[in-house]
Amino acid sequence: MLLSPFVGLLVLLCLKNEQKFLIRAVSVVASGISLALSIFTFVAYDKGLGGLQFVEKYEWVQTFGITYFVGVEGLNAPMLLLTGIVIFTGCLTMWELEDRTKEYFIWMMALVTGVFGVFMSYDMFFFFLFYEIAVVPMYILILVWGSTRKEYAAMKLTLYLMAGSGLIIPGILLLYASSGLNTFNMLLLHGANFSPWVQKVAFILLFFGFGVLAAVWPLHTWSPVGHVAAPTAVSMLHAGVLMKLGSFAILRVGMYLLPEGFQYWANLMMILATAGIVYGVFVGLAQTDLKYVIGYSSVSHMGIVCLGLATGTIDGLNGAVFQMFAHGIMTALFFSSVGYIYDRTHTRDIHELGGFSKIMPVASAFFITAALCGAGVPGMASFWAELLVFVAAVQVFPVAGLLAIAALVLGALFALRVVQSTFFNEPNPKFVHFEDVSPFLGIPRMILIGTLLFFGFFPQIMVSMIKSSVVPFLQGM
Amino acid sequence: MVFSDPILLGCLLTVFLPLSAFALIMIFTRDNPKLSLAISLVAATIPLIIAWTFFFKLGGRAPIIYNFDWMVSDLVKVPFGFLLDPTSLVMFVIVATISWLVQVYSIGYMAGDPGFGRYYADLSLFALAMLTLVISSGLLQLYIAWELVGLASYLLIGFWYEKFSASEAGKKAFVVTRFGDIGFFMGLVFLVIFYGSLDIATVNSAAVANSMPPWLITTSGLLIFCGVMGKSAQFPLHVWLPDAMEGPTPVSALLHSATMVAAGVFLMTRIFPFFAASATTMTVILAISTLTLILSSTIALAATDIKQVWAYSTVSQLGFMAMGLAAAALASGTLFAGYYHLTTHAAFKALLFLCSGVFIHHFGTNDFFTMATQGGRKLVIPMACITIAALALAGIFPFAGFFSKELILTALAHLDNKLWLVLGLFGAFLTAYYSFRVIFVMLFPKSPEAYSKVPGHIAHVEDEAHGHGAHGHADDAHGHGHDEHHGVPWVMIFPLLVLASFTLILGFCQDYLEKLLLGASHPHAMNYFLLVAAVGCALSGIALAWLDWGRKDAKCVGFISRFPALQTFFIQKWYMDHFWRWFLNRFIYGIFSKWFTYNDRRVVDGGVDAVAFSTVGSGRLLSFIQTAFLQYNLLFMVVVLAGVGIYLMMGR
Amino acid sequence: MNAVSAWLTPQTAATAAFVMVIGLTILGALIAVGARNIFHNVLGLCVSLFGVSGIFLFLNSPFVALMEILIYVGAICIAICFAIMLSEPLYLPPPPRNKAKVLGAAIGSAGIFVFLGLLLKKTQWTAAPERSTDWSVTTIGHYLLTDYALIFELVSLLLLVAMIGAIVIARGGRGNP
Amino acid sequence: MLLFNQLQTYLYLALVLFAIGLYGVLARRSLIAILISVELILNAASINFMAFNRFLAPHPAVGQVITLFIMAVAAAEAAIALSIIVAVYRKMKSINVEHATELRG
Amino acid sequence: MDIMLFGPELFYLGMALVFFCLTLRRQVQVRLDYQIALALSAVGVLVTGLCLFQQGDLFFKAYRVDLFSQIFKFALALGLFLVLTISHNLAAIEERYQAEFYFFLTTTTIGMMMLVSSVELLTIYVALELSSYSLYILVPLRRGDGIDVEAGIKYLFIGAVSSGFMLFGLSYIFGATGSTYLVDILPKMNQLVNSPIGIIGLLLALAGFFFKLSVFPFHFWAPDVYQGGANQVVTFIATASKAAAVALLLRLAVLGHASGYNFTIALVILSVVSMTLGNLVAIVQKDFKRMLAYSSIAHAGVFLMGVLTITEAGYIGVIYYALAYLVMNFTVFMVLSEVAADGRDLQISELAGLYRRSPLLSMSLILGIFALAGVPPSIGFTGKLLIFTSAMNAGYFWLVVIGAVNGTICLYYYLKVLYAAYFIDDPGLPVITLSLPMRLLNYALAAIIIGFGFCPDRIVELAKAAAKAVL
Repeated sequence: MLLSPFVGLLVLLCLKNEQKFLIRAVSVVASGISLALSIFTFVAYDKGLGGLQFVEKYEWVQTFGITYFVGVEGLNAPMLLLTGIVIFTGCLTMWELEDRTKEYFIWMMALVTGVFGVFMSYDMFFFFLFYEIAVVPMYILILVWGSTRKEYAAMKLTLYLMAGSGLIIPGILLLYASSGLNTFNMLLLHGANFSPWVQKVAFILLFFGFGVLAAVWPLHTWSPVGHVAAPTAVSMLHAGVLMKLGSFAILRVGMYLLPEGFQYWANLMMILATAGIVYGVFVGLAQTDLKYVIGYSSVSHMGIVCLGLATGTIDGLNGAVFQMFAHGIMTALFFSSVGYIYDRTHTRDIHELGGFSKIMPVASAFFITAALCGAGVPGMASFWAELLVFVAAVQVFPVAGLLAIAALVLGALFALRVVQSTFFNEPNPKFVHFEDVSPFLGIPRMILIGTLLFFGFFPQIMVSMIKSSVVPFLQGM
Repeated sequence: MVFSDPILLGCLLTVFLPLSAFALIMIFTRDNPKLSLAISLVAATIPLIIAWTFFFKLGGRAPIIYNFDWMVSDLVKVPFGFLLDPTSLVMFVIVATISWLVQVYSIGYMAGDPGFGRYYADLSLFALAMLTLVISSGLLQLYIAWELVGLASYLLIGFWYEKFSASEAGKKAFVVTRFGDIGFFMGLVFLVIFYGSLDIATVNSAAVANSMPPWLITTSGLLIFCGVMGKSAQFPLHVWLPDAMEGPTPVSALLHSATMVAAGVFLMTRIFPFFAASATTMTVILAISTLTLILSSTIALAATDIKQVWAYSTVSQLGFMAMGLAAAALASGTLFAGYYHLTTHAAFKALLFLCSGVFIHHFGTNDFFTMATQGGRKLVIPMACITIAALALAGIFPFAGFFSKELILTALAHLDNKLWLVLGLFGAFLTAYYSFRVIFVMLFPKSPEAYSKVPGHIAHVEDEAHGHGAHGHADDAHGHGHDEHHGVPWVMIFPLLVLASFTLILGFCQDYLEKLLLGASHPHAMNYFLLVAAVGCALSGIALAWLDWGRKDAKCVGFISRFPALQTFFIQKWYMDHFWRWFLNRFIYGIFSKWFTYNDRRVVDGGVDAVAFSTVGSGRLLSFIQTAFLQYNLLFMVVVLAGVGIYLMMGR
Repeated sequence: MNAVSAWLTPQTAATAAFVMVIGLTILGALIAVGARNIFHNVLGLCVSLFGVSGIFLFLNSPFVALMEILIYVGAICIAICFAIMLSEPLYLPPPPRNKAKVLGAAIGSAGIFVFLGLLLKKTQWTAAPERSTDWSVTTIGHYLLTDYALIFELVSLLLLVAMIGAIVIARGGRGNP
Repeated sequence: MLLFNQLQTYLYLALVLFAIGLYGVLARRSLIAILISVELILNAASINFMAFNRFLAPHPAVGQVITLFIMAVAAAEAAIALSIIVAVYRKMKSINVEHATELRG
Repeated sequence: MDIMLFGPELFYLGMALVFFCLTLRRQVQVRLDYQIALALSAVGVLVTGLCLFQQGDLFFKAYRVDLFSQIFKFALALGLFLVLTISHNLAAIEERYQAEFYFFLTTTTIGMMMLVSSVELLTIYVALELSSYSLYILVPLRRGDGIDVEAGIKYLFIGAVSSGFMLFGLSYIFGATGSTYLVDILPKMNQLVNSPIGIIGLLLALAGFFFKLSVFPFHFWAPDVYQGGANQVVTFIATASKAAAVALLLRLAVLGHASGYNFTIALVILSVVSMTLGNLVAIVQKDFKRMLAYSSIAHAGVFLMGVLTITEAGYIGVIYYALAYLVMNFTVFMVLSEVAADGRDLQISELAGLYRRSPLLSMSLILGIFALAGVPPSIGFTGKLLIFTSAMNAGYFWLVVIGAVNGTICLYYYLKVLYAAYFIDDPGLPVITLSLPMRLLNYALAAIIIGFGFCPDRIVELAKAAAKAVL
């Protein structure tokens, strides 16, 4: 799975700039293969058996105890599926791209390789390596193909995330050094007895380091700016998948290796998460740029993920991972719809837009679906995730949980406000002539909606998958 | 397995047929009205048949429960299932029937609308959600359906989304009900955490009281009642319902009078024993619902929009039902009174709306004064039906409303504090007054000038424009129905007749229903004083309406105009909308949102930028170390070296 | 006389000579860095170098002292003189002193002085346990061709490089006015 | 103990020479004067070597050899420095170090 | 004496001889000189490669040939070869001096090769001076209006003062231990734990290498020389010469192992200040080479971080990173000198439109820059991580934190370069065409940067063996 985008990248490198169709086709095929593989792993994963499956392991640098160690378990299988779906739809979404196509897809593929790598790695070295690979191409993707203050945004995003890395490196190395095992293998490190000091320090470093990418409040400000500037598919990937890297990493590295540190800082996590949930909603209410609105909704939703993680209960973790998945798909849908509209109208100001349900009913249906999902309407995957998180949160942190639930009202207001002014009311005559989404471009969005609804109706498929790993995970803590 | 069990199959069909209809229409046949209609009707008819079949076949039998795992996490276990007991069966029938009738009615009402397909898709979505709600076996499933109902309501209210008021009303409805739902949700979360199950059957059992402390039961009960407040439009969350009349009238009939808003009351009956376990809860409910009753009745007597009148009437009647249930609970009575009123109300209120819909459709206005002056009474069947329904609403024998109201008043009478009863009677009086205000105006129209003094009524000429603006779509599509006077299509008349007959029949099904619901019919000790009082109130209300509006030389201003302050207060709807608007603008947008945004830009993001700038700035500052003068550089080097060296020497 | 002779022991004479040599060295150095005329600086350097070679004499190394005079005074100072004549005209009045710079330089060098002085003060020197007493020039030559043969070669290469470099750099401007 | 028989004397002397040289490097404007000061610094190091050679080292020849090499290196350094100084003068018409201020920041 | 032991040095001596002869000719034959130089240096790489696994002592144990020295010699040979590959267009150097240019490059390489093998203080000093003097001469060789000689004079004097300090330090070491041989000094140093003379002498002695590596506060020459020197010369200074300095730091730092805390605390200070200062000041630079100079100051801090651990892991990291730094820094300089084909100084903004003018160069630039910034999967990332790991292992938690934070700061100015290359475009700028060998070189560099970044195992094993040789 890791290979297919990488091979795609290599093939793309060999193609000429002019062969645009071929370039697109190759990237779509490559991402399609990774999607197929991720679906395969998701389906073929033996939940009953649990644990790590599809393991690949090679000694890499023995002197430093680095192994190439990838595998799939219940926690990352949903993430892989998410990545597969989002990258595939992202590639399809950007089919229309004309400007520097080849480079674009090359960077995309690099990014995706990194993302898959992070989700699958069980070696901290590779985990971090892939993490960086996933983050850095963002700079160029935003800079070259972005819009709206892209220089500022690209720089801010990259530096912010790299500052996060600046915390992660000491964190990871502290674990490595203080374990005394001379290994980066997380499964082995899990058995190490870290002193309380190491637990606390390393956890907070990792939490904030990865928290930047997960847009944990108050480290979130790069995310709206970045989303606004990024081109459609990049926003999709970024909000949809990359932000999950952060929360996944908190789970996988932080909580898994440092249970005591987690216990110590759980309250902080909870406070920040709740702050993010409430805060994101309120700030989102005041935004007029569609992508900003989505950006802040992401902040809010990632707060839910973080809250779920902070609970440290089975329900909470199930919910958090499920929410990562659901939010990923949902945000991808959001951005792909907005991207479509923006590509046509070149504005994202909700006051200027209007009546789009009339002009492009299909495109707006996509957006509205996403908005409803964001508001936590049942029948969509995110409802279940939020349910789980909230139950766990009220159980563990009653006040924060109730506050978070209360924020849902505003979440609805938030979503509907945008929907109303963008898609309802009288159409702006400037935009009446635009065409609706063509069936071909509709495919990726349909896939996303289909996924949301599928897991909305059959949440058990996802939950049992996640649970198969969460239970041993928590026992390990 | 599914096919071997007809009951389960029926349930599944009930749920999945509308679902597939919704999906099919949305994805494929949105642009094809005929096909969409066919799909939707099929998906509505089969549940109808199933509902009636179940009603008669399973009516007296023990509850049938099906449960399947839907999602099993750790603490949270959500089953997907069906619970067929009398409570759900009655509602099942009501929903299926009215839903079907409205779908039929809409064939005429919505004909030619460009969003016809979408309309039926949304109706199917509603049917799916509402039917699932009714027959669900667990509270969480119920909650999910509850939310979906809200979603359908949102879509249908904002059906004419080009219109700002419509989309605004949809948003308002969704957000306000969501406000209540959050409470509901929190209540459920409490139940999950402290009780561990959301199965309706177990929640209703005595086990709850044993495993949860009383304060918790009260808290969760009140929280769950928040949901009821939102959905059933109880004070102070009632504000969305009148606005929801922006939707097409059949939608108002179906969702916002008969079924969806009744879902709140249905929820109360559904877990009546749970609610009843806490007297505090019930007292609060009683107070709120009484307030709602009075409030909405008074607003209704100042309204000029026919749908607004019925909307406020709905609010008040819902309050009445809640009163009935609360009173019954406090006086250890049964849920029957409230539930019975729900049933009858569904019939006559749907009838009222559908009749009004005919008028609206025909005259292109919502203002009943205008309808009257333009000859509304010439539409005989609708006029007759609306009168029947109004009589039922006012609680006049032998119409359905009489019996059910009587029961509720009886329940109120059982309470120690007779204030509730007095208020209930006052409500009945007001109800009779405002409903017959409409009827008398329609039946005995005066000249347009006579109505010019009515506050809120807009003079004829502007009215035309207003009407067109308001319902441009229905009208334009219709080729100006009232110019040609080609009569009312049968698809619209037929549902009226069916409902009218229900209105007539239901009153006499009391015993049957009671037996069905409670297992036994209790002989009612007729409280003759109460009977007289109730009928007297109703009649005096009608009489007052006659004096004010009906008789030849009526002043047509209403008695309330004697108290201008009160009248303004009522016209302004007790300033509740203002309050909410103020709250939203002032607190949510004005304080929190604005302040948080400012904070985000300046403090959080500004801080980050400041760090970046100071980094660059310090770079600029440090670059002055690198002067062009060789010797300064050397000096710096030497001094640093000396400094480090001396430090090391000292440290030793 | 006796007192004088008692006072004028060889040690005293040597000490006096040593003090003179030190004075010469330091005085020369001061002239070398302090005088404002560049030729005076060179002369100061020469004086200082003579002093240093005297010190080398005190350190039992007449050979090195001789080489010091030969190489430094004979070669380097002459080269510097040539360079002076090739570069700045001497008749230009020297620019006024920059007080801040002088002060800074003084502080810097004083800092180093303090630092290393502290170091010297704190250090206990220990002589090697077995010390050879072979001071002959032959041994030096022997070392040059055995233990330090590589450096010997390196230095020759270094001088070659310096020569060619000097030619290349110094010649550079002339063809390119 | 006689003054000239003490290691410390020589070491301090070398240090003084070193400091004077350093002062010259830091204070003088003329590039040639700076070169002269550098020569002083090298001489200071030579004195150090010779002193250690005289008082401490196991093989007294080693220090002398080192000093000889330092002289050679100093000569090479002087040659290169002087040639560059001449080049500086050619290009900039000045050997004042304060005039070489093109490169900064 | 086995000729193979001294093979590389002899070969380069021969090469210097060839160019010495070439300088004597009357007529100028630029192409021929270049071809000879390239061919000879290629052979030199081969020779050095062949001698990679030689081991032995020469010149009365003043000269040690082991894996450590041979790896660095190989790096130096490679550096020379690489610099010569981009010397095909020596626009910055007058044609009649090009033979001298090759000559001095060769001699400085010899000096560095001797440097990395020397295990005797005086040899180290003289070899260092040999390599430095050649560079002092190379810097003002540039055709220019004065900044070249200005850079040269600054380089020279800062170098002279540094070597003065170094010599002073060496004298103290000599005095304290009575020997100039590292093997003899090491045990004596261990006895000097309680006396400051050992570590002060050592620190002063390291000044020469701090100067070469441009560690704070000996860094002042770097920006000026980078800017003032010819691109090719600066490339050599920035690549090969750093590797040699690192090698010697590694060799000498071992001496400080015994003196423990005080020695390392000094290095920690220098490392932190170097990193921070270099990165901060680099942010505000506009001249590309000047920016790279500050980046080299910052990198010096990173090298120090590995050196000061004085552990095997740290040494492995530093050796790996030194090799990596050579390649990645060269990559960036190659792009620079190809873009500035007329030998001028390149402003960062002048990289505009590089993605269009030459996609290949822009790819190399990205890889080089990312590697310098420590972004995976590049050798720079792996190297940095190895160094950080070792520092953390040695207990320098805060040092690693500061290093990691610096990793973020440095990204800012590296990204500015990419910004210029990828985002700004000036349609007036012509397309850059590369010759086939240059294209191959680009691909090879890319392959090395990515390949060894992703699969560092071989190099790490080699570095491990080498580190064992010094420790």
